[in-house]
Amino acid sequence: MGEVLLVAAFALTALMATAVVLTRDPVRQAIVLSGYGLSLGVLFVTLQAPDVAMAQLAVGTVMVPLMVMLAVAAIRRHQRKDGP
Amino acid sequence: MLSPVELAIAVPFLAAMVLAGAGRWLPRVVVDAVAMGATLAVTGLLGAVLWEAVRYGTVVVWVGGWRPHGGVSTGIPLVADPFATALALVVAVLTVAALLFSWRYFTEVQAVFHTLMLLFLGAMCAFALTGDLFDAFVFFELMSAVAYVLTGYRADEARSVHGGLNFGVVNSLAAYLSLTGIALLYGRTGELGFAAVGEQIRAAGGPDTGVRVAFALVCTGFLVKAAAVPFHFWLADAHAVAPTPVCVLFSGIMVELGVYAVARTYWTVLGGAEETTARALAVFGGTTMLLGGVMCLLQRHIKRLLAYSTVSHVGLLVTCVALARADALAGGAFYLIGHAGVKGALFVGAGALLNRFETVDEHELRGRGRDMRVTSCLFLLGGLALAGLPPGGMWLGKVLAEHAAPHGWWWLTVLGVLASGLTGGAVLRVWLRVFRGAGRRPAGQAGEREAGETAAPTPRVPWLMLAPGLLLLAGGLLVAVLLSGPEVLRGARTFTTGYAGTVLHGRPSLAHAGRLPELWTASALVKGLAGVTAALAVAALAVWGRRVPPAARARPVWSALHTLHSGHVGDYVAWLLAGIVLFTLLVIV
Amino acid sequence: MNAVRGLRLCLLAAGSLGFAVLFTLAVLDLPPFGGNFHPYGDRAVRASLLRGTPNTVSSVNFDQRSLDTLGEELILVASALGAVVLLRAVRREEEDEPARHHLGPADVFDALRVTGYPLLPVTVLVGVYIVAHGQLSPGGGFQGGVVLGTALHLLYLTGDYPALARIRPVPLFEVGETAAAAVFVVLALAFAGQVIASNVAVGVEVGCAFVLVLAKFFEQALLIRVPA
Amino acid sequence: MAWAAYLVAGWILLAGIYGIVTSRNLVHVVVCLSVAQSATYLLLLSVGFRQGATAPVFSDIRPGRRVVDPVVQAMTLTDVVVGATVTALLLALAVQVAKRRGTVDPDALRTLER
Repeated sequence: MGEVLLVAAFALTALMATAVVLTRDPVRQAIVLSGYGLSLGVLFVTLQAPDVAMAQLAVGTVMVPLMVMLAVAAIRRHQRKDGP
Repeated sequence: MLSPVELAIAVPFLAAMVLAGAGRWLPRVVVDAVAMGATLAVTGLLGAVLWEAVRYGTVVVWVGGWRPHGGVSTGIPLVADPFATALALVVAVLTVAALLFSWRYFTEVQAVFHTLMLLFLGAMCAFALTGDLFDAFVFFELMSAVAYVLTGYRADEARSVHGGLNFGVVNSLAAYLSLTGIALLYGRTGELGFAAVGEQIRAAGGPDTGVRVAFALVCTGFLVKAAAVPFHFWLADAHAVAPTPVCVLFSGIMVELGVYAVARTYWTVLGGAEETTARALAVFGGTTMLLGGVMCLLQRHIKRLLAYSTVSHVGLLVTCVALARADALAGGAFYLIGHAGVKGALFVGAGALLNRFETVDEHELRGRGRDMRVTSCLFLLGGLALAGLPPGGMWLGKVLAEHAAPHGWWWLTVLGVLASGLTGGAVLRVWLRVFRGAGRRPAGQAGEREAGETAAPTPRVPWLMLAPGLLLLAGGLLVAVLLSGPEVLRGARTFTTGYAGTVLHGRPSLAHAGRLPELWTASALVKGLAGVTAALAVAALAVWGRRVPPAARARPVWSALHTLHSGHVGDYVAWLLAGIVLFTLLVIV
Repeated sequence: MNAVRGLRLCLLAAGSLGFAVLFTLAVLDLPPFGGNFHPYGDRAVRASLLRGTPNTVSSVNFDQRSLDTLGEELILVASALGAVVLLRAVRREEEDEPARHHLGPADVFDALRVTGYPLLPVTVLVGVYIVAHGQLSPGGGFQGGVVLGTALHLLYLTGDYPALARIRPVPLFEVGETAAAAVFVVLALAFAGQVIASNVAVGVEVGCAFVLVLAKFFEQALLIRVPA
Repeated sequence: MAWAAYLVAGWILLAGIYGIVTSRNLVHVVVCLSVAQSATYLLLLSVGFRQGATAPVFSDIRPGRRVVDPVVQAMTLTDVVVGATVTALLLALAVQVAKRRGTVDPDALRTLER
């Protein structure tokens, strides 16, 4: 049972990481990144690392994607004002 | 009670926190004074530690008192052997110079600049002194993070933020690759201390392929910091745009700390006498010497030119490590200190130009520095010192390295003269053009204007800015006379032998002093003069001999080299990956 | 240009292939996944239990390897400072008044707005709990600090940017962040093993630092502009 | 099969690098860098894993139980923080590049040489 969970979690993580890289639009990428953060959190729990999983969930699913969104918003706001 | 070693790390960090928290309410003079006071305190502390380490042997401090029992510990050691401490001391002295340069003039955002400089100081000291692989990664990252911010400090300049971003992406990726290597070593040995990992590997019968790959990965992270070709692309982008006092630290010591870390890992983890690793380091070091020199000569942006010259000189340091002998390392130490002084002085000179004329484009500045006698002096003497003028530290270092080289390393002498000629010649060319107004006005488009770093353009001789430059130059030129050769050699021997015994088992570490080869011989002086002559010839050809056929015929090569340094972060990362594979292959096959 | 791109992709392909092979070689020399060889880990567990810290990860972070955590916290301070320097309004730029941005995310559902306000105290409580129990159970200063730092920004989800700007006086957070970091410098070097105090210091520092960083990003995204 | 976990880390690292090299957007570059970094979390935690052991927290299990390696977890925790902060810094730099140069496409950025 534990074995199956581990394999599934690893596979999901590898898949999500690839998806993040292949998503070229930054806004969508931020959303996929959030999902990737979640899958890492799940993997860390199955690897018996609850401390790291909590940190990863807080940082990887909320903080970093939020910063990415804000950065994209700042860039778009600027480009709207000045033209390309 | 904290030991002086721990205090040397705590003081800059605490002072930095005071400035970061209270900086917006403190008057500028207090901010300057606090930063300078903390840096001087660190200098004093490290001086005392160095004295102790040289006199009585390596000082080992286990943070939090987690001393080893039976040769194992769960804590982190700070290992103040003569070399590590001396490097930390160089950091502190250069920081004093940088703070002196920025005293009063430098435009400031709250007290952020001073805070960052103190964090940078503490991070580099901790990185030099730590005896733990993962801790080295953490402080490597701290120093990198601070360095990215300092590079992009003038956030209103496009070049600054672009250079900072390239620097950040390449160096962070390198750090993560280092960490990958550290994780692999941890998996193999179950340990994280340099000493403990090394002992485990020796106990298992020496390094095998897996250990070598892990070692190569750890080292490539450090080699990126050291800007070895082909990991060097970020360096010029960052150095050309970072504020002047920051460049003094970047070029003078941060980059060299990368080489130090490679050497530290090499001796503690692999034992330091590996034929394949020596070959890999020699290939990378030699290429770096040559390409850095060529790129240096191709620049007209003075800070960028100085940056490429740093690349070239670091190449020689990498080669010193490749030689894997105590006397070569002693040569490397002389070379490093001499280079830190001279390059620091040259960046100070470039800063004086930038803040007066708001450009450091060699062609724009032609003849405009005629009335700047002191700055002119910095450039002339600096150029000669880079070329290896006796009795400078760079002369002595190169002589010692060549002396230590075995048969079959003839290329080192050739490359040594070439690198001296190219880097020294480029600086002398700048001196001729800018301060003597020599040669024709070169064709080509106008250089880009840059904002100065000061609130108003500085006077002709801003003494407070130039004084640190003069002191650094004097230090760099006189280091061979000021430092005791046998003690440096003893430091090198301590570095290469008995590390694990000292750290884990408390064995005494004092190595025999031994003797350096005779320095003031005719052949050593001739070697120095050969470099200087080459530099003078290169400079003269560059200024007056623009129609020399070989140079004209090679123009496609030069423009290809320019294109290669594209400023494209994807290119840099692709080269990084390829370089890692090449280095690792050389190490394991 | 295309030649450059081609060269880049060739380098990438060769590098990736080489790296894959070398990495596999290194990995095959590792002990198999899930094995029993963890000498350092076993020592750390023993040391942690001797010191009476049930959460051994906390013990490693704040006691045995406190120097690592010190470096980590200072990186956080550096990045907050970096946000201040790099994201400041420079030259021609100027800042709007926060009041002009009453609505945050373009259209906030009423339901979201209603849940946002009560969620704030709950989240703060959760954050404080995670910090306070770090030496016993999973969690600690860092995890709780991030929760606290994010909690404030729930107000933005409710669409009330002026409210967010009001309860976010930047100098206060700067002082809190640096004071906590200074305390942690002393704790990590001189009093390693004070796990509870370390957790609190780190919690305050992390919370303040992330608030500062996010505040700067919000300013860039909402307020700073180049006047026409 | 026992080594597959480690190889997943290698895959993620290479995927991140691939993303950086082929990227046409600096924000995308920074995110891909953070993906490359997450490979180190995986590698560290996999190296410290122990089959059939529990989390290294002894508040509800009795001492003597087999637990996974806490040192790698502490390292990963540090690594997560480092990653988040570096990402924040690089995003800030990317925003400023976009504002000063008017583009986020690395291909469209001028060289810094000269």
